[in-house]
Amino acid sequence: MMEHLPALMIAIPLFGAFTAPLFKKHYKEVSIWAIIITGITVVLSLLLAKEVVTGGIMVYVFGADKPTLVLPSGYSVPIRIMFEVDAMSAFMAISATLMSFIGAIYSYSHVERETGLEKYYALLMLLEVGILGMVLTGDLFNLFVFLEIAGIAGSALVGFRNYRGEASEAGIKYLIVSAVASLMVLFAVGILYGQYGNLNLAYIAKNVSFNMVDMVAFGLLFTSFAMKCGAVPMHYWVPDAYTEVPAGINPPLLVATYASLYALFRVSFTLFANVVIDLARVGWIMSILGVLTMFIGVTMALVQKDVKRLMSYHAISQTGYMLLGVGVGLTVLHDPSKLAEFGRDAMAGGVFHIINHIIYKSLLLMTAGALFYATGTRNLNEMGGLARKMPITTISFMIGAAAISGLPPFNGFASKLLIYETSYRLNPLLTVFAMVTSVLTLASFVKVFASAFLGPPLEKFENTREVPKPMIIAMVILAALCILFGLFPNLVLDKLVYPAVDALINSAQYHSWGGLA
Amino acid sequence: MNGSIFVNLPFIVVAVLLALGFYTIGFKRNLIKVVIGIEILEGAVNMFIVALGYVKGGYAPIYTQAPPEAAGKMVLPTPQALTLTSIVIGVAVTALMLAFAVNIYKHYGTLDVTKIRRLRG
Amino acid sequence: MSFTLTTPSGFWNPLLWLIFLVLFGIIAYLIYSRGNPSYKKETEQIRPYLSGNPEPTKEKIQVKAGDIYWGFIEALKEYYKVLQAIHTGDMRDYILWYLGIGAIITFVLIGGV
Amino acid sequence: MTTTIIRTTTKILAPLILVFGSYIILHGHLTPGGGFQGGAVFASGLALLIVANNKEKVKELFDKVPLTQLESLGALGFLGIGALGLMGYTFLKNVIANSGLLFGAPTPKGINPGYLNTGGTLSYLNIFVGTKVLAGLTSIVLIFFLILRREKDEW
Repeated sequence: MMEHLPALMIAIPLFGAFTAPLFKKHYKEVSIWAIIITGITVVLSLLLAKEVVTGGIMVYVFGADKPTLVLPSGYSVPIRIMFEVDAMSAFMAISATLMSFIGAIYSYSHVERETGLEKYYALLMLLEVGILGMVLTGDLFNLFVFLEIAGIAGSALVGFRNYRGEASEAGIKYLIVSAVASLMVLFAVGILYGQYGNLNLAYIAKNVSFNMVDMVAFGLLFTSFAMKCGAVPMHYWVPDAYTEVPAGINPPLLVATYASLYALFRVSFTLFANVVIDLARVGWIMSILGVLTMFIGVTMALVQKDVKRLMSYHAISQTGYMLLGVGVGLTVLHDPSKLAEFGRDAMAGGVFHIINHIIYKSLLLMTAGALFYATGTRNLNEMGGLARKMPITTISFMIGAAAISGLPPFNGFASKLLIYETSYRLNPLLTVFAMVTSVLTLASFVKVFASAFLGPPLEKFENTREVPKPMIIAMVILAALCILFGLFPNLVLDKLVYPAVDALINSAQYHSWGGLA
Repeated sequence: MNGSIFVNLPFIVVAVLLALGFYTIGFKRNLIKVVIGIEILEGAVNMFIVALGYVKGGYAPIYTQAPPEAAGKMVLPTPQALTLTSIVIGVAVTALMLAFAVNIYKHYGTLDVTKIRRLRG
Repeated sequence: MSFTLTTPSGFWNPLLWLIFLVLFGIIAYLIYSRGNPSYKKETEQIRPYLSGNPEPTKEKIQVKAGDIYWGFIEALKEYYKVLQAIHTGDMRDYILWYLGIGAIITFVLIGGV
Repeated sequence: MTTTIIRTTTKILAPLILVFGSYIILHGHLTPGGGFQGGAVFASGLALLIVANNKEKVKELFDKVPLTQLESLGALGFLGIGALGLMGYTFLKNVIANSGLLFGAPTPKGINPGYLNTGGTLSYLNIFVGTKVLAGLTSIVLIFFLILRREKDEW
């Protein structure tokens, strides 16, 4: 059964998504159903990661006689759709399933006052399918399809509160951005298909010749995925979407953003890895985008008054760290001595930061959702003195804020340390920006903490009390993960992150379908 | 008239459509027109892929009652399959965008994109 | 299982960090314990003294979120003016920025620079 | 906009369109077409029926039709057929072809007049996709019809 794991990863959440509308008005039951299905996918993704880290790349060919039949007899090119799972994919799959699970638990109470929940949960699981498909697939066109599925499901969820005009506005903005980005991805896929007559990622990567048309396709793919992952200056949709989406969807939506980041890495490292001269250029583009993203994101966050919007700008800013870390690695990818010296660690920092950021930013956005649930407002100017009323939310917020600012011993510290030290080797100026960003991040979270939680208790919040149990459970799980990953960064780095980084670096392994052909 | 312009004609049309689509999205003020712009873009991309799949002298890969000379000359229908999938997705995207547009009109009373910007800054 | 994470030019060990935390906690307590012991809670001492004026209500003395870092934002007024002008919230600009950046990146990639 | 012209045309055309849609779905493995195309044709027939009737009648009619359930049924059927392949092969493997079941007759090689009883899982997949698409597209049309068809100054 183990060899069917990649297909089951898609089939089970799809099954959950399609059965959810049958529940009609039984909202409690459908929430529990979603928690069960997403819980099963967490287990599956852990199994998958174990298989991949111990046994190497896993290939799953759909519709073939056996899962590893990449080249049927008589063919020299792959003709079927296939999933190709390496350690990086498995890493992203764990993040996706975990966050969908947390989101489902949190949603149990957070959206209980809304209507149409059977569609909400169906879309939640569909979003998970989209993310999982994007990270597991080994086929360029499949990547486009799953990108669109994630985009449609995500934007429908952004516009879920259809009694708010702002939600529809954010939804259509997100949808337009993702539609244009995915159409340009399809255009680039068409360019590559026209030249190489195949859609398999590994096959194209082996044969790509880096002529001008190829580089145009690369530019389209790069920019589209950069827009979908919220790199400045194409980040405008991020605060809109993250602010208006129900807080229970924030974790999967964050992972959907980073699935695009994964696609960006996959395209740069696997599809166009053999280009020798231009790769440093690509790395520099990525690093500069990263620095811009960090700095503009955090400075915009400082002036926000809406608590979720402030945190969304921080999400942009933290994406910059990942781009910077992996960009530094990409710059020196073809220089073995520098790669061993600091490139691999830089990439480890960037990749580790993905899961760290997903955890603590989900936690923070959930605490913001809890504030909204309890007080009915997101405006920081109207809040104050909530620490005594909502102690667990306050502690979760403090842990999240410390983690995002990179304070030891929380998880943001380890990955930021790696990024600082390695980007300093490439160019000290990058590090200066990264550190200033970190300081400003801390400053703006101090502002949130001071204005929402501290201060004298306000009369209008006299009847405010702590949020319901499921929301607390979700927040506490993430807070515990923050501390765990911070105290034992080695555990995650050795088991998950360094295999993922090595999978990105050793593109030859991916190109041969894990040694199958 | 040496045929090269006819070979490239679909691609020229694709380029024109892409430019038109981006112009419509970027400079029209009506939200419905922005949606139409995305549809134009989608048409351009679909046309690009279908044009790539054209093989001179090839036959459609349908065995049912095919002419006898088609044997061995049938083309791989992947581009058509891709286009079809992208059309299916396009339907979903369009329906969702129009639903959002209806809802926005209900709440804002306008479809002017310069006025639909309560979320900014 | 080792707790030490070695980075290219340093290391991170949570146990060592904990030891230092305890150490600095002790130092902090020593400084704290040298403070004035005559301060008592639950007495008149904790009431603020505003030149004899009555204390304003809690709502009035709370610092609003928008006023925190007023100086910082005031000093960078020009920067923020540009930055907020860019964030129009107009969905057409989102696509135009994408086009511009895409053109630049593609130009750099095909070897224009 | 229910004029006599539309109503008369619908009376003649709608049954034809529905039959044509079913034909395209069922012959998806032999001729151009398949689940999505047939479902779209079928849904366009239903759309014609929707616009030719007034709002109350449409509402009354479609309250009885379980569109959501049909859509779920189509998708779940697709998944189920795909999962059949997990018995010994891989997901979506065509296990029914050449097995002798319904749609499982062996397909002759080369050019042939087209035998309906072939195709294996493909035919089943087409039917399920057709169900899903016709239900989905019809509900899209229906929702827009019900939202937009109201008096002008109601908003």
